[in-house]
Amino acid sequence: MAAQARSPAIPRFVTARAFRKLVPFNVAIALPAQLTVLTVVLVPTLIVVWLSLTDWQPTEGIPWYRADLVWFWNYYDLFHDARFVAAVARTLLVVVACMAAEFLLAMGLALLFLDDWPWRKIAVSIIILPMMVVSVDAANAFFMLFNDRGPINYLISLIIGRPFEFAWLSDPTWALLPIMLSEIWQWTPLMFLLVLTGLMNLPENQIRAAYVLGASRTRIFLRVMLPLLMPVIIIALLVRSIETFKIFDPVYILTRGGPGAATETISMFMYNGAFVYFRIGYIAAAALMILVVVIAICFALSRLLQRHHR
Amino acid sequence: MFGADKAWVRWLKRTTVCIAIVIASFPIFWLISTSFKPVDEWQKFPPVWISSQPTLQNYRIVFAPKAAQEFAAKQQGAIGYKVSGSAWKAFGDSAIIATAATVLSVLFGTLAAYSIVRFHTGGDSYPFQFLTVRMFPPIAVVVPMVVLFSMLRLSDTYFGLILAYTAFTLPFSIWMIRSFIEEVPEELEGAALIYGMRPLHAFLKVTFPLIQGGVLATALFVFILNWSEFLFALTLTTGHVVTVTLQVANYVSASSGKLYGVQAAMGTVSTLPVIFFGYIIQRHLVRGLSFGAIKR
Amino acid sequence: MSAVALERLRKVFNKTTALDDVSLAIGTGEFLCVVGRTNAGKSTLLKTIAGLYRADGGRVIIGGRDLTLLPPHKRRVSLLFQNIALFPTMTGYENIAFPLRTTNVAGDAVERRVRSIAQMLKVEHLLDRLPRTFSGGERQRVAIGRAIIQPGDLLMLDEPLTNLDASIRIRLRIEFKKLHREFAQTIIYVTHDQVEAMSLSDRVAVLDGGRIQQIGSPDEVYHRPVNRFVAEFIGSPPMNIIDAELSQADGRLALIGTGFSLPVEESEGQRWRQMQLPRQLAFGVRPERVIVAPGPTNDAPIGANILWVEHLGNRSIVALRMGDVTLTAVVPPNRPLNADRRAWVGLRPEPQHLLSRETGVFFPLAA
Amino acid sequence: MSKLTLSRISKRFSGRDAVRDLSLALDRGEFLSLLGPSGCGKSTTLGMIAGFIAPDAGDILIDGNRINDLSPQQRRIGLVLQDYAVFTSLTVRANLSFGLEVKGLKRGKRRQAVDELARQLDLSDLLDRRGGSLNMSEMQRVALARTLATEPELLLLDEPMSNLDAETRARLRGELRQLQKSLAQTVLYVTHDQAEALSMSDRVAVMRDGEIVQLATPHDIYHRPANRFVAEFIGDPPLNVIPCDVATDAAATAIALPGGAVLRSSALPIAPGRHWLGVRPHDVELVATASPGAVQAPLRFVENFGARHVLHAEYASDLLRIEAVPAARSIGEMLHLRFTADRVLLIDRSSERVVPFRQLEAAA
Repeated sequence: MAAQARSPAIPRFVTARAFRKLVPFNVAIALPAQLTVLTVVLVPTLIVVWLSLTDWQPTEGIPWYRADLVWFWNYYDLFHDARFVAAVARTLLVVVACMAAEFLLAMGLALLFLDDWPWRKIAVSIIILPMMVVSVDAANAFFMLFNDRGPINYLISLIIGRPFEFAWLSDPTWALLPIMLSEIWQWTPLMFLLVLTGLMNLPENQIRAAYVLGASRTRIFLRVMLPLLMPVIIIALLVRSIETFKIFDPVYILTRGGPGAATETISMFMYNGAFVYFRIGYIAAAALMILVVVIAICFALSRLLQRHHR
Repeated sequence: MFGADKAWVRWLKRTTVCIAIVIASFPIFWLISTSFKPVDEWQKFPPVWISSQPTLQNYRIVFAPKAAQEFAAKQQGAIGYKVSGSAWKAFGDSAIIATAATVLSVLFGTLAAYSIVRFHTGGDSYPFQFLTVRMFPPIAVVVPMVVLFSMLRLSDTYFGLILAYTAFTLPFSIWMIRSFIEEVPEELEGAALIYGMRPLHAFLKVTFPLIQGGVLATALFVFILNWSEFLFALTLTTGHVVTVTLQVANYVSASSGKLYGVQAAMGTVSTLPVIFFGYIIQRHLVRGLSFGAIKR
Repeated sequence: MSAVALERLRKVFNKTTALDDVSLAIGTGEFLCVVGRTNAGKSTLLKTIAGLYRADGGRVIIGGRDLTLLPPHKRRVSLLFQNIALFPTMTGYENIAFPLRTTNVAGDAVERRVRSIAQMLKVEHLLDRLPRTFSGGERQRVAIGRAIIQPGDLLMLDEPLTNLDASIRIRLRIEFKKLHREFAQTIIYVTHDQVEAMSLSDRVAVLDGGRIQQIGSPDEVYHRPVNRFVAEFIGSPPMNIIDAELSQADGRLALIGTGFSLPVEESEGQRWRQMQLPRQLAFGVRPERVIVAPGPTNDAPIGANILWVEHLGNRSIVALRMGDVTLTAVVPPNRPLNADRRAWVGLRPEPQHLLSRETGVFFPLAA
Repeated sequence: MSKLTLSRISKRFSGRDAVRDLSLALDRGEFLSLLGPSGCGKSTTLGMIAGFIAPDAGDILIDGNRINDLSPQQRRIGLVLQDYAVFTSLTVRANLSFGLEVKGLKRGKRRQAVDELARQLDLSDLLDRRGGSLNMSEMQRVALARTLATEPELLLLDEPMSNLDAETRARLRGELRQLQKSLAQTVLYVTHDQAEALSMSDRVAVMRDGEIVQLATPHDIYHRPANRFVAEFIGDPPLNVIPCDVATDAAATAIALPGGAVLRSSALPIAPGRHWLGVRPHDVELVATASPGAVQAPLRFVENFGARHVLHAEYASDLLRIEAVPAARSIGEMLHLRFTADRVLLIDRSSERVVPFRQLEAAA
């Protein structure tokens, strides 16, 4: 099953010559990659399909392939599980909020870097620092920043002029904020870099032409630069929103979905369901639903990218 | 592009950039600063920005089991602490897994990318199939993978994680290397073919030397992803194999996050190699993270 | 037997046909130029012959061997790419010697052959250097060396002289001709420059839309184009193509259009009648054959307005409006012709330059 | 008063003179070409007029008003760049109305103006297409129309033909010239293509190393070049330059050519010794057989233009270009050539100046 065993090192009963005849050269060299992906993605996906129709729990002591079928009751339950629905809604909220914040910050920042000034390169290097940090460490840093006796509370108390000790991470209303801020902090730099690259690659002469035709900066930005930048913006937003949709690391480190289920995102919900409550069948159904939605989105995205790639 | 700014506009711009720089670097500063604080400064209020008595004790706890035991004995009760093992083990495991997965991912990725670019294998939409893999939420795959791995006795092994990491970084390898290969005119290989070379030989002899910088960048990029990975490490291991990210999380969870200085020390050392590699390939980050769609 | 035979060669990319039933035969030692616009399918043709593209139909036969299904490294052909494609990581020497690496030529024999080729092409000083330090012409010459060091059954050159100075171009053309004579090598030479094609080759094949429009000697292609595309593509400025009606009043043939009437000479009448021409047709006149005079003369009886005149020093190009036809003429320099003035024009339609309006095909002359 | 006046403008880039002390005056409605090889300073000059580059010294005047300190927008100058800079993400209509929008013209008026201009430049069918979907010659027309819509005082064209193929280029030359005349638009046209400059301009300014070396009508540039550079730069196929020996006395000058031919004229103001003789390819006369005064040259290559041939023959250890009517000739055959004194240029070897044409006349 391992990828290496399937790669061009040929099973004994097939001679090299026969293999070459069977599989054209170009297919043969794509095989290792293909088989790895199949092993790690396709086979589990098939297992998920099976599991989602069962109520299997590893604690029951029967092997998963002999689990009892419950057909589509898992899906029924999911739709009626307020915790799941809330997790989905919360995840979408996180995606929308983070995308809006990241995009606006990134665009605003990138526009400051259009013309050349001393230290520009160094400034860019510092600003993109967060995206290089290991996500778990970034979350760890935010964990410390948002501690009830941490620097954030101290800064707030300086601003409002009285002591401020608020336990951000254990407050059901506010605990999501540090998670989102951590995500925004870490990934705005990427958006910034993408938008900046897009801006730098804009055909300078079109902007120059608009300038000579007498257009103001605002008009040039809205009428000429923004439309030209659209493909880059769309790619950046799509790539980022798909990544944000999967958000797990900061949630796990900062709150583990708590307090209660107040910060549970889809990934966290599924982790808790599978690895805390061991409801594998149930979570498999959720996984399959998410997969279907993601694949649908991917399909749309790939068509878009395909067009851009030409 | 637009001619000169007015003085106050320029001033405003510079100030904004400075604020952005401060915000971008502050959490990292805090992480590093805390890692050098003695225990009593961890939670002082108002916070200690830079310790006046910096100590290496936190790092000692992270790396030397003996120092950790002493510390645990002293702090028992005040701060619950029960992480065993040293960071050396985590670094070793992460190095083995990340390196092996990187080598496989880049090797398989190079071959597949070559096949896709030069032979148009699988048609226009074939590379997108790999992209889809990256779009999958790993948590959705992890559940059955745990089941599958336990059946195949792959859970909590190096090989299991290597396999998972290879598969989930292949999209990056393929797409990045593909964009590098596409920048080499096909006529170069064509010439080698016409003058008598076999295809793979021609690729290795003619095209590869021209893209090896790009392949190296891809490798570093993939290594960073592997090193930083958390979810697979968390779910596919049960204690025998420990990656650095897992070790960080262990410190956080072991003490309900109260072990600030130690957490910070572990965080600092685990993130430094990644930042270092990240700056080496800074030019290629955009290409990588946008799957080759946006180039410099 | 011909050295190279292509039989109904087809190549399709994503539903667009790049080569559409290309058939042609090239004799041993022949120098054939393939000329056409960008995207006419010229490079695709060469790459398909070389085996870099797999043909979607038809056969490639070189030296009597059917190569259609063989991979490129077994075809024994050379191709000089348009973008030169020298191996950037190899020195001039390694580049030139490259085709010998895969054969079993002994080491010192390789050395000798590279040296002699380098001497012939005057690139000895480049042997130890990397291609990025070469000038355009030097790159070209090294690539030529690589293409000819291992004589194959066919040498193909894809726009080898674009982007070079005019003076280097002439020098290299002279060298190509010399090479061709000395080695008696069969050559297919692709270019978009019709003058280059007409100057270099024994025969010219005009390619457009993946189809061969005409193959013939330079004179044939210029003087007897088979269709409108060839007529307009070969020759600069292009041939004027004018719609007219063939009338037969009191036994005399004439071409009539708005604003002009061109009688066919009595002596020619018989030939015209034998061609069985339709009433509605078009005729072509080369700009050089248009007579332009400042006043009406016997040779130039038709009134026209001058739209603009381009004085190029050695000749002038005049654009004229005659009735509802715009006409280009090339006249000797320093004629007193100016824009917005009146001029008189003379045209002599010739029987080989009559074509169908609908199909754009020239009518064959009667035997 | 001139439409545009450049008065002794200079620009240095990193210690090198890009433009040096350049003066030029354009009349209203004139079409003037700045012609020169790349790096001669013509684009810098254009940039200074457009306002992208600030001159180090000198004045730029439009209608007599100094515009040095105005921004590009305020100069009322139209600019069409080499890559046309058509807004690729906007429709052709939006492209054409862009300048009018900026001016604050009402929607209805804008529409009317755009339609009118589109009709004039044959763009009516393209109005709803996106800029990015156009081919190069369509883009050129859109760029031109977009600029003309703003009714600029002066139109600057920067190599607008260099992205087009030869055929289209030749066709558009006349059309552009006709449009310019019908609008009486003042045009400064920057190009490195001598045929473009000769065929379209009222006057041509030939530039080299940041200076104008000759400013004259196309006819004079071709027939009375000021120096060797202009003589060689103008004309296609280019001028032949042959070394020659000049002997002169009070009454007459004799020019001895390689291969034995001698040209004579009345006395010329040139020092005796080694000089250059410039001969246009169509001024070389082919004679049938060896005759007195003719030189011999073996034929090396024939360029076949269909209606004419350009012969390349080896002469004075270089290739000599000869324009001739088509005839059957074979490579290697010996050509007999004659030069005539009233159809050659004598170039002073030390100063590279062309000895004034009128004085070089046939004698005996």
